[in-house]
Amino acid sequence: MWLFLATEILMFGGLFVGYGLMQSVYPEAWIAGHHHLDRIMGAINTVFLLCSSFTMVMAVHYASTNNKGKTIMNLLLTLGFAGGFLVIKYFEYAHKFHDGLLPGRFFSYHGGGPAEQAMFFGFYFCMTGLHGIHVLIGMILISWITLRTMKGEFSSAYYTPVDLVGLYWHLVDLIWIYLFPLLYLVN
Amino acid sequence: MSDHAHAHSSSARIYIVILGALLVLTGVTVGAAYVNFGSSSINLIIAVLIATVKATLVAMFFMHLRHDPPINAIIFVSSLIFLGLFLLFPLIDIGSRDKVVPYGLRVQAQPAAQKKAATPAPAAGGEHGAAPAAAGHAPAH
Amino acid sequence: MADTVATPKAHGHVEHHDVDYLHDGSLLSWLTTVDHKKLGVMYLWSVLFMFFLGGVFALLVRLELFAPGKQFMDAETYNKVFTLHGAIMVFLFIIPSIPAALGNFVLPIMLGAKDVAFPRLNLASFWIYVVGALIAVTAMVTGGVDTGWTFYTPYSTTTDGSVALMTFAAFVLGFSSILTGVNFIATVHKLRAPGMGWFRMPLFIWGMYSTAIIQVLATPVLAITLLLLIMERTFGVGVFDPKLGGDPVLFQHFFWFYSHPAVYIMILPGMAIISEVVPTMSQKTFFGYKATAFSSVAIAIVSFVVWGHHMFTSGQSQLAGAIFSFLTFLVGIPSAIKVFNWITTMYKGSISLQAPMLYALMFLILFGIGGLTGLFLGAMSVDIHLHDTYFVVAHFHYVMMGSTAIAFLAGLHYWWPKMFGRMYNESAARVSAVLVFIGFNTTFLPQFLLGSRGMPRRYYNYLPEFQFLHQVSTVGSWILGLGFVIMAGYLFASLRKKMDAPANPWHGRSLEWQIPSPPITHNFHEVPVVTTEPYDYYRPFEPSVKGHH
Amino acid sequence: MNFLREWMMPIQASEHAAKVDNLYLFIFLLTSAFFVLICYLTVLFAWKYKRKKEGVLTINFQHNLALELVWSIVPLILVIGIFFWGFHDYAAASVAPNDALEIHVTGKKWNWTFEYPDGTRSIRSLHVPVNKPVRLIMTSEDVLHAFFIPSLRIKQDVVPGRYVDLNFTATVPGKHQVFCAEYCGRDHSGMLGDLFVDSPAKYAEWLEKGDEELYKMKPADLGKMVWEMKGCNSCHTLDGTKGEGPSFKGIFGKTEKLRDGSTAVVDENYIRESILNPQAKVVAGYEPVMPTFQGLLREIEIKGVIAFIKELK
Repeated sequence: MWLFLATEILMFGGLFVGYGLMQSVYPEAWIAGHHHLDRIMGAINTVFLLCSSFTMVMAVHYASTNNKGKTIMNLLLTLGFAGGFLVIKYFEYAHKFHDGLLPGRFFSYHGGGPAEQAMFFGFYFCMTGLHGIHVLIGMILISWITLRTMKGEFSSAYYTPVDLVGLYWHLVDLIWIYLFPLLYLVN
Repeated sequence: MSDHAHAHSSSARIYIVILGALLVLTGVTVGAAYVNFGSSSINLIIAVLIATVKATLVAMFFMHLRHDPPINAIIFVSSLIFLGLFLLFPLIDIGSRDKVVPYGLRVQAQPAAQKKAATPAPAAGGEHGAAPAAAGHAPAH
Repeated sequence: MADTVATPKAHGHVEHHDVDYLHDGSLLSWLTTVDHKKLGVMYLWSVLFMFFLGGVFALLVRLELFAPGKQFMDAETYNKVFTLHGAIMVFLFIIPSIPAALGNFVLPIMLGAKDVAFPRLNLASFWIYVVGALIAVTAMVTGGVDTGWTFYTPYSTTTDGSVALMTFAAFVLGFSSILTGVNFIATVHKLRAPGMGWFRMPLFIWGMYSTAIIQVLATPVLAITLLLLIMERTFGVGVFDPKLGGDPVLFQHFFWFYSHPAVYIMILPGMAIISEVVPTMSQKTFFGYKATAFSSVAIAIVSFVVWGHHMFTSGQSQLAGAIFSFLTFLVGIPSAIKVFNWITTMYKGSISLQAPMLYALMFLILFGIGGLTGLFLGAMSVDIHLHDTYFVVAHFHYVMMGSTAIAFLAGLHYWWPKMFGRMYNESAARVSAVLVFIGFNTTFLPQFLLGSRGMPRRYYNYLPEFQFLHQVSTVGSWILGLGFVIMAGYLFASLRKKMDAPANPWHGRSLEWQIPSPPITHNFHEVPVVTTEPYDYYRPFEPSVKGHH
Repeated sequence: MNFLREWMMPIQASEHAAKVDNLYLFIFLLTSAFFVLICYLTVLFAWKYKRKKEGVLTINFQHNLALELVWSIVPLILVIGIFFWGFHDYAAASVAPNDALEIHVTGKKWNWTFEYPDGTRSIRSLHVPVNKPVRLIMTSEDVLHAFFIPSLRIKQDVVPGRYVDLNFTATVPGKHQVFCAEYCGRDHSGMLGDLFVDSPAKYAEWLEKGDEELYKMKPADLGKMVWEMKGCNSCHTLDGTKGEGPSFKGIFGKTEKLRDGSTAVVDENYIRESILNPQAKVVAGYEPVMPTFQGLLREIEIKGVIAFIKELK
């Protein structure tokens, strides 16, 4: 599992490297670009993901101590936070689409600023989009183990799937921890 | 990998403490973004440092790296090291490239120089008038 | 040596109550099998088919270059053909050849395991490979690709054709490669037989393990690079396109961060096979076991920080170039150590010159040329002259074809009896080996000279002064092709015979030689207990597997 | 050693080329020695220790520290030496002298364009004075190309959107081959050029009036050369097939329909205008993509092209 996580890290890492390098080449565009991002929404999303990570670890904890009810409750909470994250993300995306803050050749924002903002938004959508897909996959996985927990398939003796999904979910959280300051808070 | 032989010694209380710490750190990051520490790079470094602290907390406690066999930590850290190398070398490259400035652009501040039709304008141009990377060092851009 | 080969005596026979894996289950059940051996065999046929396809493209390229100007295809077709040759050979043949085909078959048995750690993942990996291959074929049919296998921007973002589809194929194939790597690492960590400590593993395992590390760590970067390239083509993001402010050199950084380690994904398994074949065929303990094991891992790690030597002329900074050049020279040392270790292993051995060993000896010589010519290309001032000329073409063919593919053939001939339970015709194998050796050198030695005299690569047309060397090279490619035709002939012929391979035709001592040929479905009746070092040819054999001897 | 060098390398047209060759030869001899050693040992052992009897036990020889240290450390020292040698020459060659003659080079599919300090331009032929340091400032208009002069042992990728430079001092007068060494599409192998290293007087004269051979040629032959050398051939065919632009075959005297609906007769003046101001009258069915050749072609060359087209019935 950790090997898989390592591949994930390097995959996102590639994007981070590209982002970082281009940031060093076009600092103005990056600053101008990030002004279009809503810090409050980003911060709320960060809180959501952190909380979901917490409920996830609690779910793993209760799974390991045979507490089926609380495991399910925590898994559902995790799903709830993840859903909230995606809803906010949806509003953010809708706003960007409306303003024409789109990647590359679809960039049609008329508010001025450096041209390389198009590239910034290319990265923005690449990174948050890839992350969003991971959140979605995570939600599917969590729903799946919730169902299996309801069926009573796990016990303190065997809860490996819960644990693995937990690890995956934390990684998704971990990546957002970096995405948030880099995308939203660069100054 | 996942089947820990040991029981989870971290109790629910520790998880709550960690969550609290994470939330506080998030607040600090947002707050720090509003404070000007003198240069954007310092702000960036502070933000990344805080993010790293948070990531470490998540990895150590939520992901149980603290209790796992060391091989997992080795995999995790080595992937980060390779990532670091991957970032470092292109940065060295971009940071130390020759800044070739041709004679046509050296005096670009004077409009007359622009008129010289013979100057081969670097291909970039494009619809956004994006400056080529090298010309980015010329004063006019 | 015919006396050792053609004696299917009693010890090779499969016991009555066991069905060998080849005859276990219907033909249809192969498609959903999780047996590492069946997957290995399916991979083997797939990569051999791809090798055939890539080989045909290679012959077409050489034929077109027989004389300057148009022979039978125009420039655009030529560009597509050499791109397909490169892409197929790299992504569909060489990278999966040794790990996915031979490694899948041999690695678990060598470790004394019933299967790999995640058999279903293994199946998934195979079908992802098939899907990737199908996408690649679709890309060929629907417009083709003319970018070269390196997909350099901004050419690749502006040219017509199915570049996005081909890139996506490489992206998918990358995942297949990652899954194989993850599987091998987990298998080596978890499923070693009792008594098999890290330093009792055959060196083949060490090579596979190092390869897997690179596959897992480098391939995701290729994935993201290709994803960015696809984004660039469809959305015009502009990271690599200077018209939008991007940096085309950055693409090369991204690409080579994967693709240089990928060269070691190709060569390390080759070295791994040679490290297996040489001691067995020489009946000698391996000289410098630990040095070789560690040098595999060292190569794996250092390979990540030398990618910039592909870019001395690319417009990267001189400083970055100097650092990369220095690190590149360092990576040569572990390879040198290995070569001397193989040679010393032969010293005072009892060397059998059957087909696997012939290929191993060819490997030593061809890898010698491939490795040593690397020194020319590592030295910056000389590289500036040689970069992107036929010298480079010759160099990497000596490494990829002359070393990896020849090692693959060594492994194929070495494990063929184990995989299929049949012996091939040894005399035919020797004839073919000699033809391959002569053909290969005739094809590629002149290319060194072409390159140092200034002939650039990927040229459809060329100046008349280069014609003689090009013609020698083309003639060589025919000899090489003839060698492969003969090989295909005797290998297929062997499959039509009845099972005649002994369990241990080469008198090897690693675990795969202690079970019948072909193995039974679960490999071992009982879990073997390893009590000796892998290459203790200086003392009488103590089997680790009970019940077969 | 000279015969080896001449056998393997193009002629040496600069001091830098000689330095590169020295290192090349050094590595060649060194690696040849190692290669002979490897082959000798491989063949010797394979022959001497060939299996004579089945089932014999061999000696147990697994370590020899001295031996292993020798074959680790000796190559290490050698390669570090090679690194410094190569880096030294590379660094020396990449520094531009202050008084260098700056020439702009633009790569575009599939032509090289050169522009000299006085505004003179040439396509596919680069003229430089002998023994004078030259600094090429290069960029590309489309994709990556690479400027490669084998006889000077120099090469540099030409990157769009950026300037890169290349420095040399040519010491051997005459004509030297220029290649494009970075794959750039269909006519990559046709993206050639010539480097003419002239005496200072000849260089000055060339700047003044161009190659003197032009005046001795038959006009139509000159036109054909221009058609080949200046890249007309990449768009205008001679056999009637449609390219980016109309084919020259039988075009003279024809009445062409233009994009704006009007018509024009292809005569001397039309050809002349189409060369100097190609966008003025574009034939229907073609895009206005032809670049102007204003300042690129001398009067005599335009006359040659007209004569050439006239002859193509």
